[in-house]
Amino acid sequence: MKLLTFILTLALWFVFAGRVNIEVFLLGTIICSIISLMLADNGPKSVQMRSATKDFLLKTYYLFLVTSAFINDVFLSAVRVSRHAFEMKPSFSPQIVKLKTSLERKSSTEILANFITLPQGTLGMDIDISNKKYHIHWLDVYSEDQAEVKKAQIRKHEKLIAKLFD
Amino acid sequence: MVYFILAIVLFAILTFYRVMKGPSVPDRVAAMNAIGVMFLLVLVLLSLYFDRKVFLDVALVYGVFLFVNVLIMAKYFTKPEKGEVGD
Amino acid sequence: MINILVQLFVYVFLLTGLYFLLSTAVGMIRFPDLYTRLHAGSKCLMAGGISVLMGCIVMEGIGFVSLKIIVIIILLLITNPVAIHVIARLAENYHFVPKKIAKNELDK
Amino acid sequence: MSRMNAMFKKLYKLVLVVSLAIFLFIVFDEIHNLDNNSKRYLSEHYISEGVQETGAINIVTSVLYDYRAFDTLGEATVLLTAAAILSFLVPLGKDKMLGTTFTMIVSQTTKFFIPFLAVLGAYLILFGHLAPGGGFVGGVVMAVIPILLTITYRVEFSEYKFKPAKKKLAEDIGAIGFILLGLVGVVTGSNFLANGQANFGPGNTGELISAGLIPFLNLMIGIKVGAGLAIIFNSLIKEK
Amino acid sequence: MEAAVWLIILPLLTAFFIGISKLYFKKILAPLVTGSAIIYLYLLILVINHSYPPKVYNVGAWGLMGINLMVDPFSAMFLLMIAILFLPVIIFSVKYIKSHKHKYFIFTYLMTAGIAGMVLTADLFNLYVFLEVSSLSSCALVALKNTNKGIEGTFKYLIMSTLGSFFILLATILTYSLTGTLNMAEISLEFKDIPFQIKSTLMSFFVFGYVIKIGLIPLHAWIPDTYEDSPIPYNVLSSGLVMKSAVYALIKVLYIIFGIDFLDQSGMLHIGVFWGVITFIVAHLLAYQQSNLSRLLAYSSVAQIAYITIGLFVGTEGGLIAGNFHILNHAIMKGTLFLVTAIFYYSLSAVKIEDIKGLGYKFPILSFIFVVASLAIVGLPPFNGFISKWLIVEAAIESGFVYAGFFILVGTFLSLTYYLKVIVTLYTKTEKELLIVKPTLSLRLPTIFLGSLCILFGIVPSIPLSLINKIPKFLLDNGEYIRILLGG
Amino acid sequence: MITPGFLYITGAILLLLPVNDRIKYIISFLITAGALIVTFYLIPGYSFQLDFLKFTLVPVKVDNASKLTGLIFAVGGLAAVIYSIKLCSRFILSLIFVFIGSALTVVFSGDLFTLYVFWELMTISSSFIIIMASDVTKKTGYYYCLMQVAGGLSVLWGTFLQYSATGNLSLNAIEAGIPFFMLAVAIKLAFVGFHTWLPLAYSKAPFYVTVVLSIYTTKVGVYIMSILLSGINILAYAGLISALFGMVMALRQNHALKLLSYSIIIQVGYMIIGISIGTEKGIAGAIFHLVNHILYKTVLFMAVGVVIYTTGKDTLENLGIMGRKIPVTSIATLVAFLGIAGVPFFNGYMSKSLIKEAVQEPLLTWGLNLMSFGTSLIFLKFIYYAFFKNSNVNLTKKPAISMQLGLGFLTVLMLLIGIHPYLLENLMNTDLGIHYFDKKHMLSGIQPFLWSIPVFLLLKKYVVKNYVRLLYFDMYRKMAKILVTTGYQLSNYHDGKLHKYLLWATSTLIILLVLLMF
Amino acid sequence: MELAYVVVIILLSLGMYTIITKKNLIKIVMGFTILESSLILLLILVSYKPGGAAPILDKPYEIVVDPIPQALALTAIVIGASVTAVMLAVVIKIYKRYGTLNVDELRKLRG
Amino acid sequence: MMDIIFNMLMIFLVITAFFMVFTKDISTAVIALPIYGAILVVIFVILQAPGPAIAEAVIAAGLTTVFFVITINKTEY
Repeated sequence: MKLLTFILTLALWFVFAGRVNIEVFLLGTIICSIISLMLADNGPKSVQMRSATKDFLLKTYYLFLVTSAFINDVFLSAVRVSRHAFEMKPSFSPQIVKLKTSLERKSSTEILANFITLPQGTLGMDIDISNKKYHIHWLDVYSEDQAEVKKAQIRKHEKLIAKLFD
Repeated sequence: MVYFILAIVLFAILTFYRVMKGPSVPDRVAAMNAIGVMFLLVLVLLSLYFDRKVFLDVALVYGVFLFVNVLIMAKYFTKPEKGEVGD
Repeated sequence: MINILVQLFVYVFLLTGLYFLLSTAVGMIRFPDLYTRLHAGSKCLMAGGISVLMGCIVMEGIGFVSLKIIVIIILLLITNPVAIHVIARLAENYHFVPKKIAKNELDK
Repeated sequence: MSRMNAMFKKLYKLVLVVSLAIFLFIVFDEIHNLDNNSKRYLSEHYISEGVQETGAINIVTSVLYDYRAFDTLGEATVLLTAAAILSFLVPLGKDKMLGTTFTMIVSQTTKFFIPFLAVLGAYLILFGHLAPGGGFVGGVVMAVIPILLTITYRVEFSEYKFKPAKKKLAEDIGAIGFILLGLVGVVTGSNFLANGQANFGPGNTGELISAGLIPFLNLMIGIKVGAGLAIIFNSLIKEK
Repeated sequence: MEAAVWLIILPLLTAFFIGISKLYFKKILAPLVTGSAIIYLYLLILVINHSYPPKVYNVGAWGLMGINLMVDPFSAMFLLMIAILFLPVIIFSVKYIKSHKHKYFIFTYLMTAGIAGMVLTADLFNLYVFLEVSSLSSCALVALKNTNKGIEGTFKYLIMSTLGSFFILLATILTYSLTGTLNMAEISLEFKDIPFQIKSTLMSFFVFGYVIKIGLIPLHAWIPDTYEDSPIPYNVLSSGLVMKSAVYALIKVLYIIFGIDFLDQSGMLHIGVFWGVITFIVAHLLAYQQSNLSRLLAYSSVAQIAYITIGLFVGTEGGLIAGNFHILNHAIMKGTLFLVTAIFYYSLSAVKIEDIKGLGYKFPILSFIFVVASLAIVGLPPFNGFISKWLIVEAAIESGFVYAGFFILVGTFLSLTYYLKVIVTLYTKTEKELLIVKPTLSLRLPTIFLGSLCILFGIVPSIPLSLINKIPKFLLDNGEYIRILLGG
Repeated sequence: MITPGFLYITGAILLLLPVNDRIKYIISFLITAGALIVTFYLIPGYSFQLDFLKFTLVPVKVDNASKLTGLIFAVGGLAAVIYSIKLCSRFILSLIFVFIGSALTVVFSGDLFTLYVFWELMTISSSFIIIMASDVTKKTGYYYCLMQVAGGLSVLWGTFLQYSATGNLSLNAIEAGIPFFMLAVAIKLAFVGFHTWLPLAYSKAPFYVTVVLSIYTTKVGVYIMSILLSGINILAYAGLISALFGMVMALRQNHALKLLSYSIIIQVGYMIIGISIGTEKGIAGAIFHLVNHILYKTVLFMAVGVVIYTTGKDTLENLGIMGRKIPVTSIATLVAFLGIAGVPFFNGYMSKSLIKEAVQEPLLTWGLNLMSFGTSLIFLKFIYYAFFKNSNVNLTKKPAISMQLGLGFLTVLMLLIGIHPYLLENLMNTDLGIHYFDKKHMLSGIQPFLWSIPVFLLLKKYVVKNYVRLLYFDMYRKMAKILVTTGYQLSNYHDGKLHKYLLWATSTLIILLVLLMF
Repeated sequence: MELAYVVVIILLSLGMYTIITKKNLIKIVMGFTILESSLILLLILVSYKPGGAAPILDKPYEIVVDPIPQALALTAIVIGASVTAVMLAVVIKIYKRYGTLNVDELRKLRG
Repeated sequence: MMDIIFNMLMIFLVITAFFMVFTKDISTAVIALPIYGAILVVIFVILQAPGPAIAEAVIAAGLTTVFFVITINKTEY
């Protein structure tokens, strides 16, 4: 993962530098190696080296899927929330729902939490780490059936993430 | 382009109402976060408006510090507000 | 031709962004309690921000500026949920009670 | 009676402030009426010749680190003083602070965040002569790393990761390095903090490695500021 | 003129090296500090020797583009003051300071660097920066003992001095926006066309900002607070150098930038003299009320600085010479008094005036020096304070401020009342057994050195006056200064 | 150039060195005797110039009057040092040397700067002698020092006025700032109204200190007055009033030292009258009276000192030990008494008759007669206690030989002058053309003394009485109280509130802006 | 941009008002922050020229704003931040020792 | 057009400053502080001063707030 950090930081460095030439590359190499050596054990352990090399294309595909789903959901839920905002009388009925997840890795649970927070009118309030349980504040849940439906949506995301990171 | 900036600034001023009114500290922090993001957008738009790419750095750094601000406020505002001393 | 198309895209993106940002502001003002406000502050804000930045990307075309804006988008995507989450944690610390609490389903 | 007195006092203060404002207004108005834009020959010189003379595109940086580098030395000294003050106000025992306990979401994000923050800081420091920013801002961004560690974990972890002694050493080395780089000018037969005038700069203007000593001065200030602000922050956190 | 810039760099380097040495080799402190101070003394003497004719040093070799340092007789006089005070205080502090020793020396050196920078620089903004360096490190030294009173005094000092700094900065910015340059000589050339009203407002900001740091009444209130519970060797430097450096900056700004003609026109001279008179009368009356020795000396400092102000604001050649001589003398006399007080504190932690009862018989030589210094500060012959006060009064009468001269004598009488009170207490025998830590030679030697200077400069005032006599030419006619700075 | 004043100051520095008693004696004797010899051989008209700052100073300038004054000061110094050498510590002895030296320098000074410097040096050294002498004199020393410094500062202010008016510092003619010089001299001379320090200091201080102080302090004032302020006729009446006041006060004292102190005021009154007449005779009379007064008053103080030394107290009752038990002292006292009373063939007579000769106005003549009469009356009281009243006080220790030596030396001089009054005229190189042992003079001189004896016998009940209530009113203490109260109020305003300070600061800013802009 | 100067004046006066009236120590420090920022704003306003470009000359510009006040502003910002940090540390110290944030209760030093 | 934005921002700045000063609660005032800083940053960018803008973003909108928050945490309770 040090390598991964190195690659990512170097990419970021080039983006920042806004130019590609040998000086920038050399300096970037030095700096990024220092940074990754010093700080990488705090860095992301999300992707294992082996899996990164093995099915790289597949992973990229999943990543694209996840990202698109994510942005899609963001926009959808934003539309919903904004509709609520412009209603004459706001008609939502917020509730707190608890959800158990089957993800194992810490980083994937975290990504899922991000997923929960942004799309779908939900808001991750708390995570119970030992039980892998999310406390979710849900914007518009009118009945329990709806809650189940929405949970199923989250499960879908969960599966995607599991494929990608677990 | 300028109109967009103007609009975003207006929205920021609107959101500032929540900072002034907000009954509790988390409300205010949330509104602060929203205003911060809006200003970040304003910064990006301004850098495009002036056609100076170096201004983007300002936005980037500001984004980082907005995050830090929210984190530290959330971490260390731990009690409901008390009245000001004296005055 | 393609210029006009790009302009159109830009305006669409930016106007969408403005719409979301406006809804953020209005939602921030109108919504009754903290958590609902946080909904406005997270989703609408993110959507608005992303669409505005996308508009910028489209406007700039491909180049280092766009890459930088993408970096900003990623930054927002990473930090903003965390920020909202953290504010929610803070609210919990203040012992806020959401307006309506559903029955706890998993405890059945 | 005492309320009347207090009222009067408040009114008096208000009158004072308002009269100060009126005076300032008069002065600003008069200054505005003067046509004094023609007098900026110094800045015109900087703008027209600065890039050739110093090799830095960012004229602010070239002013800050070349023409008026002595000011920067003083500024760095002020910061060092502040850091030193805060570090001696710290008692030996540690203070307990109330605070929200964060979930691991935050810590994961922070972990993910930190290397990129470091890159950002390095970029700001090293591209100080080409882009806005420079040593000071870059240093602060660097200093955010221990701050984030302190927030998400604890002071102890942050201090385990970045030892206070190391930070102090870095701060002093940054300050000494600034002076030593300044003395390079003296060694080569020019004056203290001479750079552009002494023609140090390798590389072409606008490239990364250019502008002579300015990037190195930036680096020193960056190290110093980063370490100093980290010291200040941790001291404030620990302070009893 | 390489030495001029070394005057600023050396203390900075020393301070940073002390910071490093604290981490790795702790025992090196005393030799490091003393050695650096000795080298510094050598450099100071070098610079003072070559101070006439004045010289300009370009930092960064930018000429008028960048920052210039200038050694003129006025700054040479201040360097002389640093040379006299610095080494004794450092030697004294090596033994005296017990807690936070490293920090103490770091801050002392930083403060010295700031003062040297203020004294040498010819750039308005650089002046502000170094002012900030010196005042912030001086705040730190106030807080060093970490007691309740010390912290409170630090806070008051910080607030007041920051307020002053803000107004100085404001005036600097406005000056820049008016003239487009920060070089003092060029500013003073440009200022000839600026309307009167703007100039007078700018001047009042400058005056306000610096006077807060000087501490004339009613802006003095923080001074005794900072003196009360701070390490006493710092008080020596504070009353000797920090307050004086603000005086220096004020005088330099007023006389060089605005010029004596404008000062006369706008009535600043009259205001200054009147302000000084009010200040020392009130300060003397207040000083009589104090029971804390440091506080008493602090109020006395306020009063003495008022004398200096009168001398410098009289606006004639004699006045400038007198004021400058009194600056030097006050540094020496107050330094002696504070050092003796410090030894009393060191030996038996005497803070109040009653605590030093009977010490006149236990420490005969030190008490004798205390008496000499306090008589000198009162202004009685044949000590140095008398000569400078004589010169001040003479200058004041010569230029028509007869009331100022008269009140200076009244002030002398008032100051005698409280100093004599202390002296009488010093020589009152007591029955109670005193716990005494014998002061070592390194504590006594600097004190005796400064005390003997009191007598020496009183009997042979021509030694410093030969340096000081060159000052008025530069201040009264700013054309000279401008010529040297622009031409050199 | 060796002048006596600098010789003394050198001696003071030498005495500060760690030496043992023997060397101390030797140094003291050498210095004092040397100073006397040097003074004796000073040539009138000699002056010495020195460049200091931008002035040309004249630290030494000898003329007839100053030579005579200096001579008697040197004599007094010799006697006093011999008298007190056994008693005082080395540090105080050194201070005494500084004091005597500066007094001598003042006498020989040729410009106002030197005059002021050594005037203040006298003040400082004498104050410190008083402060350090014993435990009970701290407050007295404080008071004394403040009064004297006030006087010194008015000299300084007068000097400044004079300098700014004339442009030089020469000592001869005062044109500007006369009131301030008057104030200074008045304080030094203990004029009525300014006299409060004198009895206080002289009675509280140890007797050997009082001896030294009484020789110089007021006399220097007289000398300076004779140079600077001669010929102001109106002052004569002031002197008269002062003397009469001193007389009344002296009659009401129970303590010998206080009695002597008040009698100084009377004697100074003579000198003031002499000086303010301004004629050659008047001034010469004043100077001669100064000489004589130093002689007999010192002897009297020394005698009282011996009494104090031997018995431990200075009430008048204790004087009863005179007569048989301390013969040398008794004889000296008698001689001094006769001198002070103005009896012919004793020294006081000559100067008194000289002054009387110079006075033209009848009122002043009568005043002078009254003063002589009062003096006699007072000292009759003294003598009565010393010789006629039976007392049963015993000696606790024997008087030291050095004390008696000093006493005897002065007594001899006194007798010499009394018998041969032209000695002083010769020393001063003047011929006033007066036959002292004329019948007329002798008659007018002895009359007050003779009158005083029956009056004393008649009013013995009132004169010899133990006064309990003393007339004592000090307006300076009241003034000081006002100052201290003001300071206290000011100090109360500084109550530590930061806001108050900030408010002051802001107000100052606005005031400054207003002042400078309009 | 005349409004900007008025804003500077308003902010400066507001800062002064805060410092001299507010009793809370933190408010006072905040007043200093406002005061300082007003000065920095003034500096930037001084540097501005209508139609000018930022002083980063990656390609030639016709009008460039004045770089010196910007450099001064940077220095001033840093100094202000350091002073603010020190002030806050002292405020904490005072609170720990005096148990109050009210300025009027800091009255151990008087006379 | 830019002038209008600029003036609006100025007014916003003044409003924020007044709010900071006159609000009773300190934590509210501290929350307003980064907004104040952000407005300043935008103003600086409009005034073509990216260097001070970035420094202001770092200091006023960043570290100063952090310091204030810590101070409040340490003092209010």
